[in-house]
Amino acid sequence: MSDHSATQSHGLVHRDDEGSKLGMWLFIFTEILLFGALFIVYSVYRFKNQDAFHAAALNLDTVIGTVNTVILIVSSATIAMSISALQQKNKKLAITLMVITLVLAFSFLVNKYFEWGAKFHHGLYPGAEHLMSLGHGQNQFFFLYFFMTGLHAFHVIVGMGFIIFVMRQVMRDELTYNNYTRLENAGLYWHLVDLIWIYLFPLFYLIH
Amino acid sequence: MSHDTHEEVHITPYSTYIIILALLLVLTAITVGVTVIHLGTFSVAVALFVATIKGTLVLLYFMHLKFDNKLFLGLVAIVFAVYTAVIAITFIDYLSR
Amino acid sequence: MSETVLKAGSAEPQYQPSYLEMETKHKGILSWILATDHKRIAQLYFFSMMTMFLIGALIGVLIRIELMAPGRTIMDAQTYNGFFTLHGIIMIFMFVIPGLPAVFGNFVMPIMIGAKDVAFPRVNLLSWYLYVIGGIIVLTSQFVGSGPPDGGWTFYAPYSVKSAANIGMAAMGAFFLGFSSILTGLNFLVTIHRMRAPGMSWDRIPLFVWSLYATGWIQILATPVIGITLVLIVFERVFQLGFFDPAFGGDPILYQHLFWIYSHPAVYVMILPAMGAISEIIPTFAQRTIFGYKAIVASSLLIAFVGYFVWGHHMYTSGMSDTAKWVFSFITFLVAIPSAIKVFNWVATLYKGSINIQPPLLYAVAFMFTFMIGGFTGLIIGAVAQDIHLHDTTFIVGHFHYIVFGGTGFAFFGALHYWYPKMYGRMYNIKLANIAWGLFFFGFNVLYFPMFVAGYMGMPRRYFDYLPEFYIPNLISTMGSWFLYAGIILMIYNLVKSRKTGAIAPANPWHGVTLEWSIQSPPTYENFDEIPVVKDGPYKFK
Amino acid sequence: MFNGTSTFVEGVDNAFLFIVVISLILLIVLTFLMVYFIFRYRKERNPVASQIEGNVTLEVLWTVIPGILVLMMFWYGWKAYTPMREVPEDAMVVKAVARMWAFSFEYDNGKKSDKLVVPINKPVKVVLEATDVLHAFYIPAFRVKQDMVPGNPQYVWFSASKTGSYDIFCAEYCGTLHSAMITKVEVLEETDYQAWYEGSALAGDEPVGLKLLKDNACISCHSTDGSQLVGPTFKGLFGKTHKVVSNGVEKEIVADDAYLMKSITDPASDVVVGFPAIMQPYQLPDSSLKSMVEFIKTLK
Repeated sequence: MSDHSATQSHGLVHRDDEGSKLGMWLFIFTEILLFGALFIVYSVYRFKNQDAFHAAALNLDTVIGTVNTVILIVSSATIAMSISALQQKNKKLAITLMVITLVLAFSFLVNKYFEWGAKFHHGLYPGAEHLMSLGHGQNQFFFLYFFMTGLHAFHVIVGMGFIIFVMRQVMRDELTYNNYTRLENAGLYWHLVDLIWIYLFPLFYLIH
Repeated sequence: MSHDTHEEVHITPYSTYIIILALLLVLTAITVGVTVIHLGTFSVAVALFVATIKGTLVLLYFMHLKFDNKLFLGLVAIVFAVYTAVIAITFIDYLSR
Repeated sequence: MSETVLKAGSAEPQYQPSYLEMETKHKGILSWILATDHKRIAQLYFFSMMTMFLIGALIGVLIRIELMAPGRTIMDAQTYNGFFTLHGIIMIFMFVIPGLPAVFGNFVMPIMIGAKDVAFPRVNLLSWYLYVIGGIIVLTSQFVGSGPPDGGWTFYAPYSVKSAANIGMAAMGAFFLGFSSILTGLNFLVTIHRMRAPGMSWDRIPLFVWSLYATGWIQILATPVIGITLVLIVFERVFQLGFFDPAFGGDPILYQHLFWIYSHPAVYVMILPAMGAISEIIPTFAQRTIFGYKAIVASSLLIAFVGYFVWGHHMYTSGMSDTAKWVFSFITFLVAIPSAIKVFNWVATLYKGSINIQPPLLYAVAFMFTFMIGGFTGLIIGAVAQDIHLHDTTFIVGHFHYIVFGGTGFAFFGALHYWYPKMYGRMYNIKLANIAWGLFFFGFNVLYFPMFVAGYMGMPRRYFDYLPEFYIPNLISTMGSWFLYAGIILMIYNLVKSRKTGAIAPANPWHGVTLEWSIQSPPTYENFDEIPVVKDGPYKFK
Repeated sequence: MFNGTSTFVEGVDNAFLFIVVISLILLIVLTFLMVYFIFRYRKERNPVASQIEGNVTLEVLWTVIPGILVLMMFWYGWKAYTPMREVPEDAMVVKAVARMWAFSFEYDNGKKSDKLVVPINKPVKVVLEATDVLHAFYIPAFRVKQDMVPGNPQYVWFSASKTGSYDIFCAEYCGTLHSAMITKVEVLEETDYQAWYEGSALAGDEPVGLKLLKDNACISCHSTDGSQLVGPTFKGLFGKTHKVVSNGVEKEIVADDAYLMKSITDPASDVVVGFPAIMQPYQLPDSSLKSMVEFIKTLK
């Protein structure tokens, strides 16, 4: 959103950092409500099928879940620190921190890939005979698991794209110590990805 | 444009981020740890409570709500309040069926 | 009368090239479809939306002809089911929801707050593209796949999951339209927060802008819910994930909760900007300040807020718990109060005015009348007992047409007649406009009032065929639709013709005092040579 | 027009009247004021407007008074509703099953019917089930309506106070023939009802197969006279060769006993070309399947 701030409009000399940040926040609100709707679906079905959800959750790998949680939290800290670095005119450190963030994000996806792969291997995917035989409640759990973590992974990819985009601009000195709102916005988006995972993690991996 | 006040730029020191990061990691360890102890129905409540603390830390420090324009803090509070109310009202139906 | 109005306009300053003639780096059609100017984007919306409206209205007339008499009249049952679905999707998602914000919000809102454009002009253009893509997907869904979608614009599960018709594609189209709506809301909120002219404090914002502000919040906070719900429906159809289908343990009532969590606030997305437009028209034509500015602002915000928590009144018969019915019915009646406050204030604004009877005012009066009927019938079905009887009957159809067509529709066309001189720098034929209004208003009431009667008698909605006892009200309705359509055609003829041949309009034909009347008609590219400094509230007539 | 046909009519109609009367008064007063002001204060008669910015007393008044009125409306509406949920202990129970596009009713003694037959002045609880999609059970004359949700049984109850025959509609959109999903509720005197309940008097001397086809709503999609409905007609069906799609492959099949029975229990396996694959599977005893097929054979 923020990449089209009022800066370019009609070539007016006016840059509204607060405005583009507000735009980003509003966009984040829509994302929160987007996942919010899914959390409502989740809560209702969990409420209706408590035991099945517990049984199904045992199939999830808590270790991978925890590792991914740590990865996202650390990456959130690194992207936040890169803003401080840029503000202090330390361009090199800022870029390094962004690269670390991207590496962490990528390893999150790699973990996700193996985790999903294992589920498919065990016949725990929508439409699989094994899953179908487990009853409605477990089905609901896995439908929601795939849909919600899948949508979250999609946000991870978008967030990575956003970070790469601003990283290039930092490299070209288009974003500097007195013009860093776009980096802040990329950071805000990345924290949103983290924020959602903070809720996804206990709701899917930690029901015992 | 009417209120373009150039506030002083707030630069969060790295140490703040490191402390928050450490707190988040500790809280993650706690949630994972708690699942080992069987708390029954409370386990959901505990998990969500800890998640909310973590979320609040992320919002306040990583997302700068504590230092930014207070407007953002207010809006975030309203949005979460509205969302909580929506869940609560939805559950009025499910809890009383 | 029109002559005196025209001459009374303030002396013309030197005319500058308007936004219609401006030079950009693109030429011809490209200078339009790649425009970032809020006024050009408003025009893009206006033309695409009127096209959709005419298609939707034509389908409406065909539906009415089919229902003119019991039995098959001009089409078979499945065609009819496809038609009422398409009519609903087009009118709701492509006309009344985006209507006033995307056209008039885009055109006058930045001018009203003294800005040169919206906050994110390119996002604004992107919204229009999403709108067009959504529209194209919905229209395409009629011709590809396994038959035109049926089941209505509500996509109720599990029918929408099981139906062989092409519902997934239509739902995808609606998803894009929702995204377009979110971006418009986001853009307007940032614009209103950040781009007001110096001195334009929150208590000096025109009421139309206030209503767009309240609307923007609903668009942002409610639309994502339906977006993701429709995606779930699509996934359920394509990948057989059982989210809502009871065959997989899904809960169809949960779908209805999610659907109405969006779609009830969406009703306020439709009606709030309409109320805002009426709040502009009435003071201008009464030549006096609005009665109770603060009360109207507060009621807009209250409607937006409380309106978020009443969705369950669409679900009294769905199998929801009785406690939930009590809660929803109670909050529903509370939300009636701010709407009533607005009507009282509008009527009070006419008191001791100096009233200039012109087409926009006529539309405003028609709006208030139909909106009151829509509101009062809303009270009837807000009460649980009556709703049990009236839900899913034509009473509901009558009620929401009184609100969204009689309300939003009349306000849209009122706003069009009000700002037309500003948009094109031309006047339309007032006499013709009055006649069109008369046909429109008469036809509207003849069309929709009998639905209350048929509904109370027990005729369910979405019926292709009906028992003979419902014949008379249906026949009257159908005849009303012809008058209504004639009125629309006459109105459009008048406006299209005047676009080229109408008298040149002065900057301020109606003696309005909000900022858009202080600049030339049509406005220049960046609206203001110099950003004005606002020193007073919005409706200070001398 | 339906005065006093069920226990709820009075309550619902009185609450309706209460709201309508208040609304009409407000509508007339406000419309009159609006039109009167427009003419009384039009430009020619009142060239200079008075700039009145508002009046706090008025604002308070027209917030509080409508506030009280709407709360009264809410209360009347709720009070008229509560009796609909309080089923008397002695209510007789009938099960209503909805499927595309017909209702069928099952009684305690296993009797099945495509009409709802009830005795006068006796509380009847109708348990509502749906097999495929949402339907709604709606008797306008009795002021009752309830969605029928698959997998989630609902109920309504009523006590009819006048003999006669009243419409039952499906009020929730359910597909192509939604508007044809209509049947009747017959309110009989107690003795007539008993006679009906114990005998098969009203059913007439139909063949068993035809009765089964009716009870299971087959004939709402498959005609017996050759006319084209949603599914293939039964007339002349038996023994002919049909083009069908099985697992996405087109092939030809002869409509014999086995094919017809399979089409009832597992309709999705071989779908006749040109018809939508929307039929739900039916679980019926073999004897019923046989009688149905026997009857279809007779439709040449």
